[in-house]
Amino acid sequence: MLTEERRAFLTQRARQARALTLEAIYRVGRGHIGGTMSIAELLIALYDDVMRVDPSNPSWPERDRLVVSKGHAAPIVYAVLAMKGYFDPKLLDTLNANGTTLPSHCDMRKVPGIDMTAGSLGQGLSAAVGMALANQMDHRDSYVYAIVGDGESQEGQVWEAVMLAAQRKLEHLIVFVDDNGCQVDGFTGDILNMRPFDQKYRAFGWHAIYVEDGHSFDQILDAIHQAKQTPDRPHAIILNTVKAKHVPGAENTYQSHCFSLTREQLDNSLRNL
Amino acid sequence: MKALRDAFGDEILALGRENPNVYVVDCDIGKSCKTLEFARQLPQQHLNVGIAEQNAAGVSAGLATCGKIPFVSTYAAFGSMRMCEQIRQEICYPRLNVKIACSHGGLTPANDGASHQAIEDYGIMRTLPNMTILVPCDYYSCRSLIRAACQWDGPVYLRFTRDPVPFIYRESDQFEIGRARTVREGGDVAIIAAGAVMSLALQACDLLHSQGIEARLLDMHTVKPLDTAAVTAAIQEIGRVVTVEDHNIINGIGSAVCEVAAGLGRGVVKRMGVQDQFGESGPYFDLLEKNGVTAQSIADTARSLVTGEN
Amino acid sequence: MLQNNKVLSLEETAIALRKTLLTTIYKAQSGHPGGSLSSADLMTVLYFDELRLRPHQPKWPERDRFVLSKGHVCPVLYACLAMRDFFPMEELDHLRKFGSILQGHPDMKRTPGVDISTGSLGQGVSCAVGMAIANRRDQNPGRVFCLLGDGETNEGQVWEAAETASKYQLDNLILLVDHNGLQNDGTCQDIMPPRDLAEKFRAFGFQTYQIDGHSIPAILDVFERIRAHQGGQPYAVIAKTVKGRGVSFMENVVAWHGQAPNEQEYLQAIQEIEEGLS
Amino acid sequence: MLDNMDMKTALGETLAEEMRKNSSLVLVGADLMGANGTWPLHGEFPDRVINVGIAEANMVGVAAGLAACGKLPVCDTFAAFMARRDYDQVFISVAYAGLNVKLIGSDPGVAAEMNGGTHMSFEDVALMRTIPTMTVVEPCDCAQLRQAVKAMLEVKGPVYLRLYRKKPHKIYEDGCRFSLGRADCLTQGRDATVIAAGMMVWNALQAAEQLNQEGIHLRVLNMHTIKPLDKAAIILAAQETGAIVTAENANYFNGLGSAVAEVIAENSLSVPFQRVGVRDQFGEVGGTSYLMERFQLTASDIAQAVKSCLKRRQIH
Repeated sequence: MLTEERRAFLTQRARQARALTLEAIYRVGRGHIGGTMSIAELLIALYDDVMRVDPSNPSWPERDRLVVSKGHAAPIVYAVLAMKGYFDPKLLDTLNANGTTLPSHCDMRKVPGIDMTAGSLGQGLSAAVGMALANQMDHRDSYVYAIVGDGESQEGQVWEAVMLAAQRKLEHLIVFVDDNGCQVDGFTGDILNMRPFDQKYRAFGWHAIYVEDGHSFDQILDAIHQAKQTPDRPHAIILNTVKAKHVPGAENTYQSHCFSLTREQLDNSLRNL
Repeated sequence: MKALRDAFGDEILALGRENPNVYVVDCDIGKSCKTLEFARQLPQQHLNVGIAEQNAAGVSAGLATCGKIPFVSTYAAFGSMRMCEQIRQEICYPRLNVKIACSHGGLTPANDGASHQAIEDYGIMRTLPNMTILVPCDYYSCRSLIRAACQWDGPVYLRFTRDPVPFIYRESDQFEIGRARTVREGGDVAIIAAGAVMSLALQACDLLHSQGIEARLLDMHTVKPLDTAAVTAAIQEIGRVVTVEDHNIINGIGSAVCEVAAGLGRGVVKRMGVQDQFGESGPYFDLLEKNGVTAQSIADTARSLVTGEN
Repeated sequence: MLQNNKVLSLEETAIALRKTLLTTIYKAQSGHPGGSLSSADLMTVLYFDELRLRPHQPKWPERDRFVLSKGHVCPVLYACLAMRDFFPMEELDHLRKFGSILQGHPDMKRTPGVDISTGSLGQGVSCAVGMAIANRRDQNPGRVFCLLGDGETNEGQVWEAAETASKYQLDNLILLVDHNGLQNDGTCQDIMPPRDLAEKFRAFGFQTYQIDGHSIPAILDVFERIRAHQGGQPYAVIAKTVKGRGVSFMENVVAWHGQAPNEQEYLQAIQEIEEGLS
Repeated sequence: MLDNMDMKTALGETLAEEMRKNSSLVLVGADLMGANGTWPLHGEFPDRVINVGIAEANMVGVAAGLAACGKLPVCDTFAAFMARRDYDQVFISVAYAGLNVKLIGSDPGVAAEMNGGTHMSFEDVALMRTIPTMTVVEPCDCAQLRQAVKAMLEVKGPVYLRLYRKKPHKIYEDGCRFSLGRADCLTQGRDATVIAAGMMVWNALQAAEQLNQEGIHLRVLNMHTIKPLDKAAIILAAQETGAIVTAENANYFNGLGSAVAEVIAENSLSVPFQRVGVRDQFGEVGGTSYLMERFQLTASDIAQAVKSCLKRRQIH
């Protein structure tokens, strides 16, 4: 259980991550708002409370790694990395700009702290499995975390990776499914329903936890704690989240996947945070 | 100005209304690929398989074996790379009547960066037997070629681009698969281009004209089967050829023209296009410029062939 | 009694089918006997009882379609098609020969009765889904049967296809998993544990059945149950089988996945299959 | 020792030697490791040989992840799957990500023999050649394979190695010199040049012998590295021999022949040129020698192409 003070601190950090992200996207004119806002609490929980990382040494071999397989969520990952001191937050002004080192999808060759390049959906989890295998081989106790979209889970490659992780008993692999219920063309339930995720992951031999409120720090951290107590299996934590969380008028709409924020919407959102 | 993906949205709707066997198979990006209206008006002829492109190709092959004419609609990066195996195996090899209709070809998904830019798509397709490749350059030729693709019995890869491009033709112009179109006549140098860079090639022709150089500009909208007669004529009558494309200079129109020229044992070809490097996020014309593709550079290259300077 | 006669007759057919496919592979000196034998009983019931087909009109639009997603076991399919008179038995002598209508993997452009070309694993299931969707949309009563391997379920595309089948409620689609427990490089358990395949397909929205894939009565029964069932779900039948079934030295031996028998092995195999009759 | 060896055995032995020296070297396969000679290494290196099952896309993704953690992964499957099934994964997870992953595709072109059209890869070289930063290598025999594998492991960045896995015609001696990106001149003729790779090198040498008897002296270039291409050797050959024929066990669109055509046309070399290769067709079942005839890849086809180039040179 978090202390009141800690919870308030984390909440404040998530607020800051959202603000930095929305401002950066507003500056470019357009961007992936829905799927960045849905994972703000998760990223803060990971970077502020869970992951073993050293921002001054991003390639530290003993670090915990994060693969954001839904690579289009890059803006908020960059925001959190900047908040952690991986690079100057001023750099966020250059998101998607000409010659930028912060491209729209996660790029490990350009951004300190990004552990895997992603962008074509479904490929990141395979890479995360590869990382966890490497750690297992080298007897490192580091964890590998991955964030996979609910729509993204329609890619067969995700299930190819899921099978392999179970076979290899990758107990230090924790995958978060950002189950925000929306994809580009509609609600996931209408396009291709993948729910219930926990049942699927269990059928494929994983330890699966369903988190009722994917924006609650207590619930997220408790699930990660539970995962770490459970040996011999990889872990899937299904986060019931809200697409475009805290952006007034856009919450829980699939149209929020990628859109242009007006000045008014930005101000409203920032106030709302 | 009008975007080629809008031409797809408009023409596929018209085709679908005329022929109930015309299907659209979406992969969760119908909005960007302009198939929403088709889905709304013709739900019985529409499928959305979600983010599962490999599956979309296989599903379409299955549909085609049942007499449907499915148009798989996705981005060029996924429609070529992600589905590569499935297109070859399930569509080209059995020569099934499936159309791969891709928006966002070349560097045009400029902001999305390298993972979404398709700089090798029709190069891949050109290597696959039985494949026909169409790369239209404006709204009207695009609509005409989509219609021709629908009537063509066999696999077709169509490459559209994202942003509005200038009109080059009139609504009444008709286009034939495999027949290049002469956009400008001239005898000093030949420029062979296709797709969204056509407007740059046209500007280059104007620049050259002001310097007293007349360029023949060919619209090579069908990359495969290549109009070898038109290319051969350009080499034999002129002998100096510049190819311009929004594609890797390897395996695209430039390579195809080189094959013909080398086979003839004469002529000189300069390939302009993506310089065998990955894309990045940035404005479209800046990305082209980074690869040395501007109206000015096309004109300069053409002039250097004419004057023999390098 | 009638049912008993049917079972007996199908069991005889299964023996003939095994002999035919082994002879075909023996003569070609190339092919995949293991998986052909493991699926022989399923194929017998399909081709000699369940599928609605017109051998002299292979493209009859209302036929039940069959997709051999595990395309490498085509000898068993070719043998069925020949025995059902889709083409002359003599064609079997040309398996994998140049210019033959019988290619190393099923080729719909060459072989009458082959509904789709396959050979790259995982892709056939998607094709079957496409066919089932088309039939549903056309109100065509033809059903689509698809045979896939247990190892083949490693391919993510299988699960992509399963998601789609479930979304479109394809109760005209029946997947048959030849669960023989072996794949090319070893046992499935070692290479990629299949776990409980029925549970997996249930999790992907299928109505599932688990049967003994070598029991003709069980196979007949499961098809009858599927025909009687109405649930708006696609079906997956997990058929527990033995790779190389019917030939002692081939049973459960990985090496017989893709290897042709020599003369002595062939003669012994035929003898054993015939003895299985008594 | 190497004289009677399958190339897959030579591959397995070479990789085993390297694995003993380099603990970061790992093998990742997709249920075809037996076919490619890598599965036996599982005995000695149980933790460093990973078989992901029939999931090629996943195999490449897994390898990318391994490489991101400092491993040196070598993936293997059939060329058909390596190029086509994994293309998006090779492009994005490996090449664009700048990861040091090695890819081995076996049974190139007609070598797929009995597996027929679905497994016959005439497009792998073309596909790999279009990926920026990719190196494409096709060795022709066991001795050259051993050197090529070592060179592949030494060079940084993605490499695609096209592997004939059966017993090849012997051309090189064990311990032969091998330099990535530098063509080998096997015969020194001055009348015309044949540029070949992989299995076609032997056919080119046979053609050279045939033509020799007719007084035509061929230069045979073994273009074992198809990308980056040895442009200097091509330009020199054009200048010194005045006619060029390419020979590849692949679609004549976009492969070695096209790469050489690009050099000829762009440098205005104006020499008679012809491509011997598969003429934009799918494969089919058959034995290697049969298929070589079927797709016009034999020594005689090469000799014929050389003669028609020489005839054109006389006319011009």
